[in-house]
Parts: sequence; structure tokens; C-alpha cells
Amino acid sequence: MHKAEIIEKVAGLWPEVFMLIGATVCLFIGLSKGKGPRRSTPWIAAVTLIIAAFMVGDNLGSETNALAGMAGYVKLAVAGIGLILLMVTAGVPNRLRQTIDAEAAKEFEPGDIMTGEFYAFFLLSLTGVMLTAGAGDLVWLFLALELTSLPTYVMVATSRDRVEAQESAVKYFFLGALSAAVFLYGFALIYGATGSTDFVEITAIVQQQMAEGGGRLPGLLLMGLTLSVVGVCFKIAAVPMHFYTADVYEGAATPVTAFLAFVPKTAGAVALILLLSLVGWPLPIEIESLIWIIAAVTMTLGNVLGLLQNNVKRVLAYSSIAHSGYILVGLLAGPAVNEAAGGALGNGIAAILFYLVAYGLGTIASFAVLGCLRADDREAQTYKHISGLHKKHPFLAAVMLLSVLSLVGLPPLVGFLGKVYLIGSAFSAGFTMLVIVLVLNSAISAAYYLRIASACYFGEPDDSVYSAGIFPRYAGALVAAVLAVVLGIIGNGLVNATRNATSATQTTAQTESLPAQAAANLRNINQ
Amino acid sequence: MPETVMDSLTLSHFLMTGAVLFCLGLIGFITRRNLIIMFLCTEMMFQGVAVSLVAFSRFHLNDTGQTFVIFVLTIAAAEAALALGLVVLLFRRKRTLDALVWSQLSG
Amino acid sequence: MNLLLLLTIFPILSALPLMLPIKAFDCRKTVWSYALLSTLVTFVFSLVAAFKFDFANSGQMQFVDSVRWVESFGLTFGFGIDSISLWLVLLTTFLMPIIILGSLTAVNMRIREFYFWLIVLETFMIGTFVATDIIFFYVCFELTLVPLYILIGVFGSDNRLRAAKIFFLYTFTGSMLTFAGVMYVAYINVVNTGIWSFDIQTLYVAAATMSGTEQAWVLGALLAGFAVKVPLFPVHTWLPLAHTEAPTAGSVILAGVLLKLGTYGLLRFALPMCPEAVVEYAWLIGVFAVLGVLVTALICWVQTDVKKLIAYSSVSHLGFCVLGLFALDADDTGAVGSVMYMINHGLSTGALFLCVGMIYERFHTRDMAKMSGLGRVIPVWATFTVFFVLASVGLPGLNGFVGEVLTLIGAFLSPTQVLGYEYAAFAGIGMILAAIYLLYMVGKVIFGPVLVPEVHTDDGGHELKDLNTREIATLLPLAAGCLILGMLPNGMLVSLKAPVSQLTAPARFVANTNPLDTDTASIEPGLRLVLDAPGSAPGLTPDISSGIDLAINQSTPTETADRAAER
Amino acid sequence: MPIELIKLIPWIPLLGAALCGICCMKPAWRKAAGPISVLSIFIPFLITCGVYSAASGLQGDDKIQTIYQWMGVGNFTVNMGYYVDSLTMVMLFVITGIGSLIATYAMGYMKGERGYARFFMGVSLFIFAMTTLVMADNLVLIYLGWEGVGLCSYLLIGYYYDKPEAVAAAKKAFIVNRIGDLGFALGIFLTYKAYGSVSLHTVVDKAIEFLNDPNYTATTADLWIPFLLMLGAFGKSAQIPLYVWLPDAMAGPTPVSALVHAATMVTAGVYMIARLIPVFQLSPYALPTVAAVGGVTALFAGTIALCQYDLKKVFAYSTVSQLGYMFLGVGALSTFGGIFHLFTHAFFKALLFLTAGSVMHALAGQLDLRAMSGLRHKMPVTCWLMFAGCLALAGFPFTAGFFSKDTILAETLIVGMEGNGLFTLLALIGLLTAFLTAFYTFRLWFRVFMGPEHFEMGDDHGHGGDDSHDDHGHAHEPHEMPWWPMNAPLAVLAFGAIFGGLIFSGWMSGSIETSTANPIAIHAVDTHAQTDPGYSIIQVASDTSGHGSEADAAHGDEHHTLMGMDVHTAMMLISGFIALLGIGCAAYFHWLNRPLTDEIAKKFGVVVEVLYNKYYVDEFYDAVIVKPLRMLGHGFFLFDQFVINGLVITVGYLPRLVGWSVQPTQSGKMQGYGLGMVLGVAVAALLVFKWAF
Repeated sequence: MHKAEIIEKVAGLWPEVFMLIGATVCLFIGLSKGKGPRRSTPWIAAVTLIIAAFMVGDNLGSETNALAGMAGYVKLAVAGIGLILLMVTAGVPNRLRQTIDAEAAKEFEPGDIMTGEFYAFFLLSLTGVMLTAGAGDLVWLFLALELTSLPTYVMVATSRDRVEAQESAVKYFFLGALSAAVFLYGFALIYGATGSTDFVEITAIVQQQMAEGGGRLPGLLLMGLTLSVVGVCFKIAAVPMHFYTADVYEGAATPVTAFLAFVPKTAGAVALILLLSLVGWPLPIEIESLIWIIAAVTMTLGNVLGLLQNNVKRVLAYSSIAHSGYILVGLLAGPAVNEAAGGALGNGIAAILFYLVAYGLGTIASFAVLGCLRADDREAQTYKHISGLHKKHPFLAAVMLLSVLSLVGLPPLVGFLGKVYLIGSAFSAGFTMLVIVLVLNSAISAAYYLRIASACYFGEPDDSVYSAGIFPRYAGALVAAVLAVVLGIIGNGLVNATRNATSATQTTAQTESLPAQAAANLRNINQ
Repeated sequence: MPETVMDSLTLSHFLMTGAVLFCLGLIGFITRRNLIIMFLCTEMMFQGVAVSLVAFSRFHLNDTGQTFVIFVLTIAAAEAALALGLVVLLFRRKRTLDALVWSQLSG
Repeated sequence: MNLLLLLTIFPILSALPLMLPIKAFDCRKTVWSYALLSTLVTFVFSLVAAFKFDFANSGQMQFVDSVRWVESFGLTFGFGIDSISLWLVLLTTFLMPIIILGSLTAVNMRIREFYFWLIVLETFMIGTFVATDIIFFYVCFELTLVPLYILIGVFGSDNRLRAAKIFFLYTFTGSMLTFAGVMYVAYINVVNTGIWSFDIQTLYVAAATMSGTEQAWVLGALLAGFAVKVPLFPVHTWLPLAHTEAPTAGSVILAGVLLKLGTYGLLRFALPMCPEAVVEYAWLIGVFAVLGVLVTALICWVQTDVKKLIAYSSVSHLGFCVLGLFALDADDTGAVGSVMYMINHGLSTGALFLCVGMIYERFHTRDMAKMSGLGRVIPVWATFTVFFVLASVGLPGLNGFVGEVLTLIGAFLSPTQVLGYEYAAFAGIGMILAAIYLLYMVGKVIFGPVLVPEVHTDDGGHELKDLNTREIATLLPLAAGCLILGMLPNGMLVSLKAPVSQLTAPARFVANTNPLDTDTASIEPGLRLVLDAPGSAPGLTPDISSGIDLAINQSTPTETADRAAER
Repeated sequence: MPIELIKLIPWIPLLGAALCGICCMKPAWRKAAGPISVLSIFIPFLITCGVYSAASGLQGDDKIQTIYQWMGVGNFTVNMGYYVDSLTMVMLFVITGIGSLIATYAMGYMKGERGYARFFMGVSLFIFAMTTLVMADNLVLIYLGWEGVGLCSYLLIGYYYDKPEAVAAAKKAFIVNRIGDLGFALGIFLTYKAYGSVSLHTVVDKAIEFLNDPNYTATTADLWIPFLLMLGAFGKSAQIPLYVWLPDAMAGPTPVSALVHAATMVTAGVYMIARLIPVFQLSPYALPTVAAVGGVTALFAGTIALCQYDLKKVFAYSTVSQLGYMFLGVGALSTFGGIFHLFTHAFFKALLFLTAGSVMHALAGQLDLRAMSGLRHKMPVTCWLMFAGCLALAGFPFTAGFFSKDTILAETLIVGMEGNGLFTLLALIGLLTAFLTAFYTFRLWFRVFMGPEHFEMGDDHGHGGDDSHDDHGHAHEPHEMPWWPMNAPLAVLAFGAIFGGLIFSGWMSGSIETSTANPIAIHAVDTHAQTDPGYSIIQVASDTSGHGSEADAAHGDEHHTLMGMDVHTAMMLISGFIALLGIGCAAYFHWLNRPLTDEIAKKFGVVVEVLYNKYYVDEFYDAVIVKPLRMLGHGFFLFDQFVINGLVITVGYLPRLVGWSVQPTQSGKMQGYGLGMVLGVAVAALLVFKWAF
């Protein structure tokens, strides 16, 4: 690697570098004894995110080559939604001071002094996603994924001073480590099959191997891909790595759950896109079949289990699984096979990028509503707690309604456009059956989403429920819900962004064969 | 003498070693209930991968794999730190390292 | 601003102040007057649209315009109306003030929300009818669920939660499949032209290139949504429940307009998009329609809840409507009659629900066993009810008859590979059964010895009062509508002919020019005689030439494609 | 008068109905309803008289008077238009003329009733529908009138709507009629399918063209159309099997029975068949069926009438029986006979009903024959008015009923003598019925007015338990009706009943001849002669009566003789004799020797029971049709609730079931999760491995 290249590459990473710096600052200020400095950490985090977002945006404008495509988009989206998450997570580290827990009061509690560190972890995890998006190398990808995950373990563990939080942390961490080992093994096999960890090189070698093998991939590579994909499924909470989801989501503090629902999922989805682009679309039939099954099973499993829950957090957790299934549909479809000149529909990758935002807004808004409520000094979690929300807190009820409707995919909310996008791409790639599975699953999911809406609007209020009184969470919920509406109605900008993010693929689609396309795409990202 | 041994060891031997390590880790993870041992099992899986990586690195005659291993070790160390912190936290709460006590959340 | 756009968004805009913290709206009368005014203004807008509408070209989409939405997807809020849409929009805007007029005392809590959701619903209903972009249609189609879900869930009677849930899930499940079908057609268009577009006209062209199997699948998908909405037997079970539990206003809207979304969808999408499949499976749909007519009619007869009876009667009546739609006779008698039937059913059944609502307000019961001889005690109400019952029974001279006779003639004249006279004959039995169950209801409730349940009045009194001026004003326009449409339906029929012909042309073309080989053989000797008879020329001879003409006029693929390309 | 005025005829009663409706609103206005209604019927009568000459002279397309297009889709156009020919005029005379008389009577009869205005609204509306029915220039408009009269019948039968039996009767009338109407509607559809139009003149012209075309072979549609239309006619005109509603319909006020259920509405079926006679001729089986049903109904209803004790029921069954005659007439291709009988029947049956109403009125609602006797002194005028009606109904020589009935029987016999045994049999049945008719008619009259004076007052104070009827002041004593407005119209009717036959016979046959009701002679359809058993009837019938009844009587002269005389003359003798015989028997059994009658009745108790219970037909229908249908309704409801809904719910629960079945995997135990993940990885790896190699 030439020196100039390295400089250029680092130049593309300025936002991440800045985020790291921000995280470090938070970490250190968080250690200070005074309350004042500790309280400034969320603001530092916010400023860091905003500046990072601007840096990303700036690079998007000026240096299209360096940061063109997906990475830029993902970084921007993560920074943006990170801001909403920041609002929603406000108050989490202070929570201990609000609750009276005899056991906790007696002893030393690390959670009590977490204020600063929490935001450091928050920023670190987001940085991980950003780095994932910019990954051009298996090593990098592995590190970035781990950077995304490791802070979240801490966040979960320390978010609440309750047994549930610790239980969810232990499950999350151990199972996460297991999955990391699995996809790491996959990475190793890919490396073994190609002799390189650099995406561009791998792509070229894969192409060559395919040409030699008569369109077939070497078994080692296939196995590596399989393990990688299945391992990364943990991050997006897809079958068979979905087991932890509901328990972890339930145990973690609600705002942290919102974080978990969006951030690692984004990282995982992006990682999957990168991994599969190594072999290009249409995917090798084995991988395609595997993901087909995973997608179908994931969405079905998520939805049917969601139906059975009484805890809204668990419901949303299972819905998170289901949405991962939908995302996998886009992954199967891949970048437009026969993309229309006039429109973005048909590009599965762009659909995923869009859907991540759509899903993120919806799910963050609904978790934020839950986070705004407390019941008997605990978190509001069950249907009973949100019952009659409309009468006491009409604003929260409206946000909840909008967010679940967006998640259902009711037009014209942003979730609907996401579905249009996914289904359009699935049809374009010929996955008709999967579309039917998808729409039927949407119908199933409507049942539990509707139960949430129904509880909010038709139920009788529960006296034990009161507002947590944390203003930023309200703001976060509001922003997410409003965005869900606004992006649904004037979603063209976002759609265009996703389209531009994958435009390199599109322009080459007519002339080059598909793996070459993917390679070109990746080259653009990683130059 | 050592050379002959090395000669008779092919790539697949190393890969098998890695795979066995990995699988042992997997099995250990499922069968053991002590949190620390479970964590060690995941470490074993990492090491199994590391063995494979080094073997591949050697096979392909480049050092990318070995570089990778360095990073894997780093991550493993980070995870270990985290794991120990977590285990301490958990032990303080329940006074046991049995993983099965952490199964209140279900359904 | 485009008149249609104004018409569509005015209600939702005017509803917004209801949710603002304005003190004045805490008063029942004020908020009611406001809602009434809002819907009246909308009605005036629609009348203006009707006056400006060029009936000479009723088959042309008029007031065409579009608002940008997601161009990258080819999604626009494109709208325009032909006469089918116009009449249905008029039905909607006409019913809304009436519903609100009738709701003054029906709702006692969360009044603001009640009117808010009602008015919001109006926007979506109008939206479905004016949409020329299929996703826009779908958007409004789905969005109608939410207000009604809340109307049923909050303002319904005892079992409302279950009813609301079942209503939503049932229709949502169906419409999700419809959505997939629509997307598929759009995808076909992309394959053909390379352009994502959801413009209905463009999609017609695209759909024409689908193979028979594809058409069958798409038809199935469309039916999944629309047949549930209609509702076609046997996927009708949500309707009686929803109707019984819904507040009066909800029932009226449901029967009056929302069910028509299903038939409208079938006419607008299923018929032109999958003509071959329609011709192939029309018999099946016909069988279900006829079964629905008969079975639900008999079910009506054994009901004890007046509202449930009328709810089931809706299922029975819409069977005729569907039968007419799929008749595909050479003159479109059936389809035109079917559209007419939609309007008629909206008026008469809507009115019946209002009537039931009025006694429910008085007695807090709808049990037929508990009331009798009301004609003696509240004669004005009784007169109106009998009138609407007669309209519903299909008495000639009132509106119900026109639609019924046209749909039945359509089915009767339908080409043998589509439907046929058996369908008309069996559906005709439904006319008898309709008389049986409705007169049974009239005989129980209005006639007979006087038996009055306990009366609850608004001010806590127990005196039974006949309809007041407001209530008469609610029913009178509907009665006038029934009478006028019964005696002077021709203007509407003439205006409907052109657009309906365009929509059915492809299917008719298939039905009349491509008789399967087996069909000619399987025509029973008797009918062959009819076919050969010299006197049978106009009604029977497959109108091949005109079918081709219409098909060509309708599709003009190159033109549409060009238009799409320009955009 | 300009012919265009004829367009106004239906609309004036409609306006009248609307005004009456307004009168309903305030009690003070109610009294105006009667005069308004009478005027709204009488003015059309005047118009009918005024335009008669102009209307009779109309030719070709001028006969069609279109107001506007009612509906039109493509080829299917239906005009709000009238077809004016002599048949129309005859019917208009009957409807508006007799209608005004009955309405006038009703002004007195219904006086003080609470629903006075409502009643007259119904009557005016009925006249609107009925005139529309007979004037309509197309089948769909006929159907409008058809259902319209059905509606008015429903409303008027249900006039006393707090009486359950009235409500039930009204419902029954409407529904049974609807069954017929379905046939009619399907007939219209098939006509449209076969003829490409629903216009009367087009259809009739085409049918005539077919009949005249020697090469024309009847199509299936041709065979079916008459049968479907016939079903409608049977329903409306109360023929077997759809006659059951008419006797029950007597629950309505008596003027309604007179107007709707005797004089006008129930004859609509006869009118329709007469109007479309060429269409019926196209099917070789249609007219014999009509005749057979008519004949059988005549006898059947006649026997039932023998044993009824309810005054109005007797007349009701007699109406059914007389309608049977009319069908027999048109079935034997004697449209003249049918319509003529319709005409005369309108007079005498309206008269009979109204006089019965007077009796009922006088006896405070008493209708039971057993509860009255020898009323001639109390109500002399009524007594002799009814006598006139009875004479005509019995077919006493030279009364109106005598001529018309005779024409029908003679024509039937002529067809029979041409070699069709069926018609001979029907003629014999007709004769037997004539005897029964004379007998039961006079049984009633003798019972009511002759014999020892005896009466029990009914329990009704007024009608329908109305409290306002006490203004007569002497409710406990029968009394004669006032001349105005009650007996005077009856006198006019009585005049018509006695002399109508003599006066109008020639005019009537001329009218029929110049209308579409004129049967067409079929030429040269020989190809069918051998194969088609039905053919011969038609051909012979056409040959004999094909050129209008005057000519056809002459025709018959040449070929057929009965007892050495012209058939018509012979039939006059026979039927006259039979009528006298019947009257004589009635006089003996029910006036002179009543105890003997009771003894005989006791002896044949079973027969009497069966006849009294109308052969248990209602019970039969109830058990075979109504109950099973209702059971079916219950069954379907259960099916709907449990099977269909159950299926839906099951499908709805399917995801939950799946959920429950996989829920154990979410055990909360980390090892379990780990195992799941490992298994997942293993399965994925194995699958890929299997697919790859």
C-alpha cells in the first residue's frame, strides 16, 4: 500500500477518528468527581455526533470517490439516528438516583458513577458501525463489528440496576462471543479459500475461481461465507442466532434496548452486504437458498412469537427479529438485476439501507414511548402499562400509534415505503414466493402491533403508571415519529440517497457482469 | 527429524486442529454451566480460528493471516477483560457462577 | 389548486383544528356544527366538481393532476376522475354530512375525536376514488382502516375491541396480498418498459402482457384484498361483527362507502388487469357471489338483532354487485348495473343503519323480540324505515331495483364461459329472500301489537318521541336520493357506460372472442337454439368487432408508454 | 282531447298519493285525503273517456307514447313510455272507472278511521301502479307496475298493522307475489335475450312474425319464456300453486279487497298473458298449461269456497276460481273471453265485496256466515245489490257473468271438440265449477239475507279496534248504508253487473281484435304436426278462434255443433241451466231446508273439514317450504358462526399455534440458546455442504 493511499484512506476516516476522540473525552470527563462535568458528557456526545455527521456529509459532497456509496450513507444515517438515540438514552445513567433499591444502596455500585462512560460506550459503538460501513478488509470488518458490539455489552449490563439487566448482559455477551467466534471462523475460511482479506482482491479471486470452476465456487469459500453469514446473523438478530433477542431486549433499560434494536442491526446488515458482495449477485445458489430459508424462518418466527407476548418490550424484540427477516429479503435481491432507468425500486441493497432507517425510526419511537413511562418505580413494559395511554398521555399514545403503524407498514408512513422498496426489489430478483411470505408475515405482525395500538387507545389507564418526566426522551420520540411520517410523505430524498449510495452498482449494471460490479462498487468505497 | 515431522503435517492437519479446537469450544459452551469455563470455551473457539488462520497464512505464503491473528488475540483480550468484569458483577449479585441461575427472562 | 386535490385534502385539513386545544370545541354542539360545516363544504366542492365534469367524455379521466411523492419509485399522488369515481365521490361526500347530522346525540364521549376521525376518514375515502396511481389508491385504501378501527374500537358497543381487531386484521391481511399483486404488476411493467410506474393506465398496458398463470395469481392477490372488503362469501364474517359493534356513523360509512372500495377495486383493477383469469375464474366468483346472496339472505331471516340483520343483508346485496361486475355481457349491463348498485346500496342500506341507530338511541337495544308495533308509536320513523326497506328490497321505482335488474340481466346475458342464466336465476331467488327477511323485520318491529322497550332519552327521561326535525333532515335527503335514482337513473347509467366499457373491454374481448373449444360443445342444445335463433341478434351475438375496437381504444400501449417515458 | 293527456293518467294518482301522504301528517288534514284520492282516480277516468276515440284510432308507432328514457345501458333501453291500444283502454276503463266507484264507497266506509289518509294514499298509489302496469310499453315498466301493485297490496292488506294476522297476510301476499315476480323477471331477461328488446311492440311484432313464418322453428327460449312469464301471472293472479296469499289478503279493509284483490290487481296476470299472447303461442305447451292451471284452480277454489264461513273468504275463493276461468279463457286462445270475463268480473266481484263490506260494517266486523241470517229487512238495499252481484257471479242468464263465462266455456269446448281431450275435460270442469259457483254464491246470499232474522254483532268497534268509529251511534243494531257515498256507487256497479254483458260484448270483442291480445293464426307449421303433441291444440285453436272472437264464433259454427246447435248457443243453454240448478240447490239447502244441510255436513264431516281447511295447502307449504327454509337459515347461521368463522379464527390462530410450538426454544437458558445457535450453524453448514457437493 502506498503512502498516499494510506493518507487518503485515513482522510476518509476522519469522522470515525473524531468520534473516537469524542468518546475518549467523554470517558475522561466521566471520571471526574464533580457532577457538573459528568453531566456535560451527553452534550459532548451530541456535539461529537453532529460534527461527525457534518464531516461525513462534507466528504460526501466533495470527495465522492473516497466515500461514495453505502459507507457515507450509513455513517450519516447512524450519526443522525444516533442523535435521536442520544435523546432517548438521556437519563439512563442517572436512573439509579431515581430508584430506591435497598440492596443497591448498601454496596458499591459501578452503575452509580457511569454517567460519562455510558456516553463513551455509546459513541464507540456508533463508531463501530461507521467503521463497519467503511470496511474493505475482513480484519477491518471483524474489528469494526467487535467495536460495535463490545460497548453494547457494557451498556446493557450497567443500564439498570436490576437482575434482569445483568441477566440480559450475560446472555448478550456470552452468546455474542459465541457468534463472533462463528463468523470469525467464517472469515478465516474465506481467507483460506482466497488467500487474501482484502475485499477487492477477494472479489477478483472469487471471479477467477468461478470462471475456472464453471460458475461454481470452491467449497471452502462457500463454507466460509455460510459461517460468516450465519455468525453475523447474531448482529441482526436473525435465525438461528436470534435466541438472545427477546431476553436481552427485555432486560436492558428501554432506551438501551432502542439502541440495541438499531445499532448492531445496522452493523450486521451492512456487514452482510459487504460479505455477500464478495461473491456478488445473483448469489451462488447455495447461499441464496440458505438466506432464503433464514429470511422466511426469521420473519415467521419473529412474528409468531411476537403474538404470544405480554411484555411490549419482548413484542418489539420479536418484531425486531421479524424485520431482520424482511431485511434479508432485500439482501437476497441484491443490487438491481434489471433496474429501471427511471427509478430506484428494484435495488435490494438500497432497499435495505432505506429499511434500516425506516425500521430504526419506528422502533426507536416506540421504545422511547415506553421509556417515557414508569410503573411502580419500574420500567413500563407490559400491555397493561400502556393501556389507556391515550387518556393520560395523548401525545405518547399518538407517537406509539404512528410508530407501530409505520412498523406494520401502513402507508404513507416510512415503513410502507420500506416495504415497497423491499418487495419491489424482491420481485425484480424473482423472489415471488418470498414476497408472499413477507406480506403474510406483515399481516401476522399487524396483530400484535395492533394490540399495542389497541391498548393505547381503547384500554383503561393503569393507575400505577406515571411519566418518567425525562424531557429529551419525549423529544426523541417525537422526532422519530415525525420523521417516520415526514419521510413517508416526502421520502424521495431518502430514496435518492439510498440510490446514490448504491449508484456505482447501477451505472455498471448494464455493461459488467455482476461480481465485477460488486467489485467496482467496493473499489469505490475503499479507495 | 523435526523437519520430517513438519513435512508430514499438511495444511489439513492444522485446519483439523483448529476445527477440533473450535468444536471443543462449542461443545464446552453448551455443556458447561460455569460462566468462567463457558467464557474460556469461547476463547478456545477463537484460538481454534487463530490456528486455522495461521495455517492458511502459511499455506498462502502471505502474512495477512498472521496479522489477523494478532487482532483476534487483541479482541480476545478485550473480551476477556469485559467477561471478567461482568462475571464479577454477576457473582456479586447471585453469589454463584452457575449460568442457569440467569434464566429468569424467557418466553 | 386542482379541485380534486382540494376536495381530497380539505377534510383532513379541516379536521386538524379539532385536535388542537381549542376551548370552543369542548361544546358538543360547536364541534358537531363544525364537523357538519366541514363536510358540507366538501360536499359543495364535490358538487362543483360534478358541475365542471364533462359528462360527454365521462370515460376520460378529468381534473387530472398529480402531486409528487417518491419519484424515484415512480410513486405519485396522481388523481383524476371519470364518472365512476365521480359518482362514488359524490356518494361519499353526500353521505358524510348526513352521517354527522345523524350523530349529534349518538356519541357521548371523546366527541372531538369522533368527528376528527370521521372527517379524516372522508379524505381517505375520497382519495381511493380519485387515485389514478395504484399505490396512492392503496395508501388511501389502507388508511381507511385506521379511522374506522378507532371509531369501532372507541365508540362501539360491548364487543367492540374484538370487532375492531377482527375488522382490521381481516381486511389488512387481504390487502397485504393485494399489495403484493399490485407490486407484481408494476414489476411486469418494469420488465416491459424499464420504468417503475404505478400509474393505473400504464399498469393496464403492462398487465396485458402477463401470461394466463400470472394473471390468475394477480387476480387471486387482488381478490384477497377486495373480496374481503366487499365482502364476498365466504370471507364475510368480519362484516356482521363490525357492523353490530360499530357506532351508527361507522356502520353507515362502512356499508355506504367502504364496502364499495372492494367492488370498486375489482372493477378498476381486477377486470382490466387480468382479463383472461377473470374469464376463466368468473364462474367461481359467480358461484361464491350467488352463494353469498342466498346463504346470507337466509341467515338474515333468523337474526334477532336488527342491525345484524341489515349487516348480513349487505353481504347478500353485494353478492349481486359482484355478480354484475363479472358478468361481462356484451353491453356491460351487468357492470354498469353493478356500479349503480354500489351507489344504491350506499344510500338505502346506509339509511337503514341510520334508522336502526335512531331506535337504538331511544331504546338502547336492537333486539327484535323486545320491540313491536313501532309504527303506531313512532310513525314517522316507521314510514322512513319502510321506505328504505322497500328501496333495499328492490322495489321498482326506487333505486335498488335499477341496479338489481341490471346486474341480473348482465349475469343472464353473460357469455356462457363467463357466467350464465343459472347465476341470474339463483341470484334472483335472493330477491325473494330479501323480501322475506326484510318484511319479516318490518313485520316484527314496525307492525304488530305495540311493544315498546324501556326508553332512554338524552336528558334522562323516558318519553318516547318520534323523529325530530334533525333526524328527519338526516333521512330525507337519502329518501329523495333513493326516489330520484329510482325514477331517473338514466343520466347516471349513460355516464357510466363509457368508463365501465373501457374497464371491462379486455375481459369482454377475451370472453367473446376466445371461447374455449369445449364451451361451444358444452352449451346445452337448448341454448344453442337460442344462439342460432334469428331474433337473438343484438343481445347475444358476441360483439367481436366492438370488443376489438374497445380493446384498442382502451389500451393504446404505445401512447401510454410514451406518456410514462416523458415523465 | 289530445292524446298526449293519456301520459298524465298514471301520474295524477301518484300526485294524489303524495297529497294524501301530506294529509297523513296532521289529523286535521286527514279528511281531505278521501276526496283527493277519488278525484285523482276520477280525473284519469275522464281522461280515458276523453281520449278514447283518439286512442282507438292510433296506428303503428303512434301507439307508443314515450315520456322519457327510464334506463338504458347499451342495447338494454327501457322507456317510461306507454303503449296505447284498445286493450289498454279497456283496462284503463276498468281500473279508473271501478277504481273511482270503490274509492267513493271507501270514503264512507273508512270514515273516521285513524289511518284514513294512509288508506287513500295506498289506494291512489295503487292506481298509479296499476295504470302503469296496463299502459306500459315495455316489460320492465310492466314489472314496475307489477311490483308496485304488489307493494300497495302489501301496504293495504297490512292496513290494520297491529293485527298480527293482517301483518302476516300482507307479508305472505308480498312474498308469494315475489316468487311469481322472479319468474316474471327471468321471463323478461330471457325475452330480452331472445328478442333483443323488452319493448312490447317489438316483442309482439317479432313473435307474430315468427308465427307467420312457416320456416320458423321454435327455440328453447321460445319454449321457456311463456312458462317464466306464466309464473309471474300465476303469482299475481292467485293461481295454483301460488294462490294461497289471496284468501289471507282479505285481512285488509273491504274496499281494498274489492279494488285490489278482486277487480284489478289480480287480473294483471290475465292481462299480461293476453297482451303477450303471440309470445305464448310460440310455445306449444304454454297455453294448454295456462288453461289447465286455470281450470283446475277454478274447480279447486270453487270447492273450497263451498265450505267457508267467512263472508270475504268465500268471495276470495270465488275470485280465485273466477280468475281460473279467465286463465282457462286465454289458455283456450280466447283472449276475448278472458278479458271479457275480467271486465264483467270487475263489476260484480267489486259489488259483492263492497256489499259484503256493508254487511260487515253493519254488524261491527262480523263476517261469520253462521252468525247472521235474514238480514234482508235490516239492510234491504244491500240485500238486493248483493243479489244482483250474486246473479252475475252465478252466471244467471243474461247477466254480465253469464255472457263472459259462457264465451270461455264455449271456446274451450270448441278447442276440445277439435280433438284435444284436455280442453274437453277443462270445459267439463268449467261447467262443474259453474254449478259450484252458483251454489256457493247463493248459499252465502241465502244464508245472510234469507231465513229467520238472526245476527251476532262482531267484536270490532269499527275496524281494527279503532276507537273513533262510534259516531254511528247504534253499533248494536245493523243498519243500512247511506246512499252517498256508499250505496250509490254500488248501484252503478250493480247496473254493470247485470247489464254489462249485453252492453259491452260487442265493444269488447272489437277492442280485443284491434289490440295485441288478438291471437294469431298459425299457418303451415306442418313440420311440427306429427312430432309435437302440443301443436295440434294451438293450430286448431288458432284455426277456430284465430280471427277475433266474432269471426271465430262464426268459424265454430261451420264445424262444430253441440246438441244440434252452434256451440255458443248450446253452451248458453247448458250453463244457464246449470246456474239455475245451482241457485235452486242453494235455495233448497241454505234457505228452505237448512237442518238437512247441517245433517249432510255432519255426515261428510271429513270432507267439510278438509274443504274448510282449504285442503291444508297452507300447512303443507309451511311444512314443506317455509319451515325447512327457516331451518336452513338457522343452519346457515350456525354454519356461518361456527364453521366459516371458526375456520377464520383457526387460521387466525395458526400463527399462535406455531408460536406456541416454538416457544419452548425461548427457554431463557443460555445453554439452550447456545445449543440452538450451534445447531443452526451446523444445519446451515450441512445444508450448504449438501447443496454444494
